[in-house]
Amino acid sequence: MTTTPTQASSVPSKKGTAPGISRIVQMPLFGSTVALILAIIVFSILSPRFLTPANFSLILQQSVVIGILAVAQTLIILTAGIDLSIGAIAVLGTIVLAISGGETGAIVGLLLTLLVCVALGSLNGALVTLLKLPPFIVTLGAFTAIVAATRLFAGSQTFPVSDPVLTFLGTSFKIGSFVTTYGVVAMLLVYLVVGYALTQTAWGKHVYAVGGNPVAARLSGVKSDRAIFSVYLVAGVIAMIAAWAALGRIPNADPNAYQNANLETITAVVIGGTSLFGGRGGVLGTLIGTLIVGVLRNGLTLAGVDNLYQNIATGILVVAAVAADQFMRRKSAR
Amino acid sequence: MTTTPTQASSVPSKKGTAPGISRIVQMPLFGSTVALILAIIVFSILSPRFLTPANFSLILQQSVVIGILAVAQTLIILTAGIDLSIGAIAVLGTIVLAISGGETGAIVGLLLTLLVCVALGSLNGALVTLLKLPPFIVTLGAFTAIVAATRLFAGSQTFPVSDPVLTFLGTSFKIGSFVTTYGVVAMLLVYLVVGYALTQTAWGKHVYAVGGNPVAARLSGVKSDRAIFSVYLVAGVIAMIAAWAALGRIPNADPNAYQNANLETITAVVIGGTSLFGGRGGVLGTLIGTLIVGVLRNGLTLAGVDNLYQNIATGILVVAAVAADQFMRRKSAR
Amino acid sequence: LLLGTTACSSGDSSGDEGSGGSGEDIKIGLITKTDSNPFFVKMRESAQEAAEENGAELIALSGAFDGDNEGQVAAIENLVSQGVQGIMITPNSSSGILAAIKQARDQGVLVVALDTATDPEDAVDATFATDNFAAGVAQGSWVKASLGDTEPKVVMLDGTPGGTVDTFRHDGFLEGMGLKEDAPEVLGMENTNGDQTKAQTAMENLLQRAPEANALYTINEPAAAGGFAAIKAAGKEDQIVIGSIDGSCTGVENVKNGVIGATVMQFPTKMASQGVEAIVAYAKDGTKPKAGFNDTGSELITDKPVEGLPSKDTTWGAENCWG
Amino acid sequence: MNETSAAAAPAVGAPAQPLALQARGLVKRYGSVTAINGADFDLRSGEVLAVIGDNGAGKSSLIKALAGAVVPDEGEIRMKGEVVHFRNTGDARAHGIETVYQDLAVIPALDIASNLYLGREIRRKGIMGSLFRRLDMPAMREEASKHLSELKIGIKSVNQAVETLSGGQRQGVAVSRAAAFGKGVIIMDEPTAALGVRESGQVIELIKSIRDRGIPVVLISHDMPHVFEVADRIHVHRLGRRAAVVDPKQRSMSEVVALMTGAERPTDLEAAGGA
Amino acid sequence: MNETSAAAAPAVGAPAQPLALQARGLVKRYGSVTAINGADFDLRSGEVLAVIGDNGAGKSSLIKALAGAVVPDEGEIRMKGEVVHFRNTGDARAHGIETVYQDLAVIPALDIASNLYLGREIRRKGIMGSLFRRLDMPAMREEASKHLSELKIGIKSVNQAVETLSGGQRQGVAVSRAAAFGKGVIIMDEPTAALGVRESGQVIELIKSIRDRGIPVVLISHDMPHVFEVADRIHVHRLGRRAAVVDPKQRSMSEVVALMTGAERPTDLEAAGGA
Ligand SMILES: Nc1ncnc2c1ncn2[C@@H]1O[C@H](COP(=O)(O)OP(=O)(O)OP(=O)(O)O)[C@@H](O)[C@H]1O
Ligand SMILES: Nc1ncnc2c1ncn2[C@@H]1O[C@H](COP(=O)(O)OP(=O)(O)OP(=O)(O)O)[C@@H](O)[C@H]1O
Ligand SMILES: [Mg+2]
Ligand SMILES: [Mg+2]
Repeated sequence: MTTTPTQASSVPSKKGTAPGISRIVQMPLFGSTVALILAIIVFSILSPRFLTPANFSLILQQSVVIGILAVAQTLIILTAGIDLSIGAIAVLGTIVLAISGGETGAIVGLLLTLLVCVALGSLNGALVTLLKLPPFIVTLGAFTAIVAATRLFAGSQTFPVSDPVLTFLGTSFKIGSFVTTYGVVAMLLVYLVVGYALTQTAWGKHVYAVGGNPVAARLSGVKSDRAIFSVYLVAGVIAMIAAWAALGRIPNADPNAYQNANLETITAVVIGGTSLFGGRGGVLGTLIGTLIVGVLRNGLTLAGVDNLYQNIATGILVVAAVAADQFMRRKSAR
Repeated sequence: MTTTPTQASSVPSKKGTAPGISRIVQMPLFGSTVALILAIIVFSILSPRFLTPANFSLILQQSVVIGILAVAQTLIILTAGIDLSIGAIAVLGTIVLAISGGETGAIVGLLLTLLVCVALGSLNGALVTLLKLPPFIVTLGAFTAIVAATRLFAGSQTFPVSDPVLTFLGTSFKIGSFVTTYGVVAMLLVYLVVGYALTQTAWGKHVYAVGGNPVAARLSGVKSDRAIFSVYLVAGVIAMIAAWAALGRIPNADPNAYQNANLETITAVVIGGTSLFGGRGGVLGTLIGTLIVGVLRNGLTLAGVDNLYQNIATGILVVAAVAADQFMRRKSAR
Repeated sequence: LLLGTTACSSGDSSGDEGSGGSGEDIKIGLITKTDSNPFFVKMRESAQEAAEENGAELIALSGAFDGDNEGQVAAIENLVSQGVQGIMITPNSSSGILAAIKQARDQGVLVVALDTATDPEDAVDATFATDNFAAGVAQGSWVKASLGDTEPKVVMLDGTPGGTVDTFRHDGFLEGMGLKEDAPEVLGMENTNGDQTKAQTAMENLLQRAPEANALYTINEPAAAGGFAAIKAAGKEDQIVIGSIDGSCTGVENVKNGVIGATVMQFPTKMASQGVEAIVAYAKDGTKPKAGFNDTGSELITDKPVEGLPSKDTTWGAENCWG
Repeated sequence: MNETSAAAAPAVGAPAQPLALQARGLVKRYGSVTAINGADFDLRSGEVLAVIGDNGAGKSSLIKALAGAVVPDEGEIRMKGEVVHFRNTGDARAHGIETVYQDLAVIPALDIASNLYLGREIRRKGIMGSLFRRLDMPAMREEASKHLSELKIGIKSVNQAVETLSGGQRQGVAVSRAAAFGKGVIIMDEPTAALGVRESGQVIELIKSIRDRGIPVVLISHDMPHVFEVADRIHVHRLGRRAAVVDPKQRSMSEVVALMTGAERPTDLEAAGGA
Repeated sequence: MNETSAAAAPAVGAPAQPLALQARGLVKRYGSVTAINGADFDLRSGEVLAVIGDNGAGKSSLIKALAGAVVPDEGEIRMKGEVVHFRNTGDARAHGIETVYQDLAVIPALDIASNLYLGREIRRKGIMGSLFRRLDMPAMREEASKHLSELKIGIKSVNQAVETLSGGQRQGVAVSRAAAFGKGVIIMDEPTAALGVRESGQVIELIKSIRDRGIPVVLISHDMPHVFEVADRIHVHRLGRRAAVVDPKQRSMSEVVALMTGAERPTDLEAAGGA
């Protein structure tokens, strides 16, 4: 495209081995997509109820909260960080939303929740950027403290909500014969917006840069601290959306909910091919990762597999999915 | 020491600012050691019962199992990996040890447990090295599968043990007026042996090399896969020791014990200054990290802080400990 | 024991008549709080046996941890999608999953609660459970009676903060002791998640802080065992009265050995088998079980009975224990 | 000692062209190592200043201080006579200082165009750019190819990730970036180290053309023929500080090398910063 | 094509010295980029062979294949006539091939001595070494200082972490390592790129002394004066393969540069691998 042929020093390969296919196979998401499709095919064979619109709608709905939180996790992992507190922030968000929404009305409640979530995300970001603390420690500390604070704040109670605005993301609607909820739409929107921001804006480039090579990013004049801080702040916003979606899904704020959210979101991110060392990956992979986990749980239940065996199977299948991904990429790449 | 002064191009600093002190302050463990000492001083003031030999003995005993497992975690993190399954392997180990020790005698039981733990560690290592899968995914899969398998294997039961060999590491003895257990001795031995191996043997250099720069390690002719595999295998051995120590502490093998071991060991490692990106750190820091966590928990209870407030305080103090470390290092270093 | 409760229904040949709308095999879902607690493991095993005797298929699911509402809701949804006729559930929080339960019932699935009631109780078709508050009262009354005139100095090894059952037992115990939540006689509380290791560490630290304690509340028997280990190490076995709840065979054994003073036995096998029978009956001809709270009972087990408090000894306990 | 040299400077540096960038008494310590040990520096407008010195003499550390990548412990930096404080590279960039670092400072996983425009991306025109902040990737790619093609380093596509490039090609990317954006001062730390004969020649031509555009260039290089071909003055760095500033027309290569290694002593004028 | 060149090779390469290392028809593809495109290679015993070529010509890829760092997709490698298969750098090392990589391959956080001895550590004598596998750090440090002092790159202490070294000092460490341990063949990929004039000169002297010890050296360099000073033969690499092998005594620098860029065509003999 840019260089003149006389001095092209890297020689284009003789197109003997179809390079189109090898390029597709090399795409970062090819492996995980294949794993997802394979899982869908296998479960369709195992259970006739699996491949129905209603069941698909179910899988999507079950993925909403973790799926949304996993976007925040992706952003933070892209900067070579990790967020152990994101689930705890969202849970506190549900409590704040349920209580304040009941007392001050839904809109003020939503704003208040946004404020709390963003404040906590920003606190993480400030500790990471200003004090240069490892994100693992910062968010672990935040996790421990927030979980305890949530329980103190909530007492031992749970808080049911009924306001239609607060449960709006649980409301279902039809597209043709496919029933789904606004929560699913919200999740897809979050993926779309963050995906756009990561690939189409300067902010996205900076997020990749600070994760990929922090020293080089700094030397290149990227405002590293600003990029990193912004990511934790955005994570707070996303946690608030997840909290709202959680009340849509279960209209009862419970301080004990979503204790595994950290591990589940990180799993979705890693299955989706984003590197824990930062700088490589993206949200589309995370969406696929989230769906793989959702499909496994739903499919195994439909196939009549008990919980303990399900766990064993899930453990093995997750490893297998990532192995398939690696295998296909390596075969064509090196 | 080696170059002639005429061509020394990096100029030794004019010893105006006492370089001895700045060198001590720069030492990687200085900050965390200070944090530990500070915590001890504060709690001694808050509670007269804190600074007693008996209470110290208690803190050590409470740290044994996590402290031992944290050594394995340190090794794996040094290679830029992470082990989410180490706790699950140790728990399975306690069950195997309790059952087989009862049926075949303690010695055979210990050997069998060693076999099981090493086999599982090696399986992790094989998946990481042969299939080049991310350690996070491999050990997460292993964790899920092993926990479920342990529960299936154990049924709903716990397995009390009484054989003095199996509970040996819980036996206490006196040094002067200080009462402690063989488990504490075993823990310190594990730290000593692994510390020696890391700093004094070729194997240790290779562990640091593959974690610090995997490509360079490979190009330098380090057998990277062998080094990485060996670390997972050693983690299996350490898990077996931890399982033995766990039966010493609580002579009742319970499939539900130590569910938070992953997070606790990783926390100890990170507080101890080992980098989650591999290649930097060591076991001495991990020991200090383990003790910091143990001192906080014990000290806060003695100070009469309620459970939930304890968690909030722990969260904040852990961050503060690492912040102190960073602060002191940065002040003198850059 | 088991046979006694299941015999009546096993006479009928299962699932052949068009009941619950279809001629398919009867499928029953069981959703416990976790798959780790021995109590729920026993419940699962009993349900499995009862289902087999009735020619039904049981799919056992659970949340991942105490409080995993999302996991339980997903389990309900997936079971309904799978086409079960009935679901037995030990709800994590008594009100958290009502919407999902309602959806299941709207689709004609019979939902019964086991072990923990929902709030309101009529959110499910029936409840088979221990009255945990009463069980807590029994533990508290026994401890108080055992202390006699000594002024109580209580420490408490709680379960998970916010858990419904945990709260009932805790409150019941204090009621039985005649104490208020913030009474000065309560010297300390620690959360143990019902885990023996955590309980031991918590008790060790509590004893450093409150060496004068003379009464110990425990959420369950593993917590009691952990607490006892710490007490024994401190040489205070004779100073502290330990009460507990559960009635597992290990627990009863511990009562016998003097590790625990008294425990309150519950009957998970009863809950499971009665739940399975209710669903099988519904699947066959649409009969619904008796609505509301069906107390499966509890029994104080101790070898040191006190006046005015009905109890059974450990021999009876060993015959009737679970796990 | 800082005081004296700072005071002496204007008298020595002033006569010829005005000073574009100036430093006095810079010090930077790393623990017990002093990488910059009271270094002075003068860059005149419109000149090519070569900085040479032994390995470990502190050349990279010096220019990092000038580029904001390292904050010196002591000393001051002036641009066009004004004292400036660079807390980070962004500050220096804002003053028009662009730098090619010895270790290149590229992001391996990002494509070439994104690397070139990192930190100064071009947004789309209109609402897509102002409101939705969408990048104008086509424009950036086109510009990037244009800049790169000047160096003729045989890069096929600016969509390639930098990590797939050869060592020399990476260096070419870093040089192009500095050349494209430097408005005030361009600093190049061994820009031709990994480059081939032809490519090196092109970088030297590029440096000349930058100077001809009126932008002063600081060139760190170990390649004496290049230095003598392009430099207007040569700053000799030794043991963490400026040992001399020499005129390449008055000194031979071997004399300069001798100065560099300390085998020969500079004249008083040279030691004071040249004429 | 591999067949013909493989068949032709012995006839061309054989006359002079015996061949130490040889390759025929090597191919290495990265996705759509072919980094090595049917490259041949001949290194004779006791010679210094320079490999030159444009940036991105595939020089580093070629020597990585020879050093076991990259496994070629096609083609064969022979040592002293025997076909060898290097699956990793350890295999090549076992055959006595030591390499200085362009990107240096050092572990930043480890000290210099540990880096030098990485993968071939010295253990203590006696039971401490055999049973307890204790390293003999004092011996390694002493040896390391000795090797490094030959290059005079001004390193204060071999206990320093490599990450605290200047670019040139790091390169010095990598060169010392290869020189110290190479027994069969030593390959250096641009070993003087970051080095100062004096240090570069020392590396060239080092190369000569290695050759004088009878060990053949492959030198990749863009520095033509160096190449012409030290090379016995020059391998010109172009577009992923060997374009010619020329005799530096028969060709001038500018002719060789012209060959490298394709501006001039090699003679038939040169194109076939030289005499
Ligand atoms: N891992 C890789 N993935 C993709 N392409 C690669 C990879 N390694 C090398 N290449 C490509 O192969 C070609 C040859 O690279 P190589 O590093 O061998 O060149 P070189 O001759 O050493 O160049 P230089 O003189 O700049 O070091 C280049 O076009 C480079 O982009
Ligand atoms: N981050 C650091 N920590 C410790 N020492 C450092 C650091 N950076 C540089 N040094 C030391 O400062 C001295 C000067 O390094 P610098 O990189 O400035 O040299 P240089 O003149 O650029 O050398 P070269 O020509 O080899 O690139 C060296 O001795 C180096 O070891
Ligand atoms: Mg330098
Ligand atoms: Mg190269």
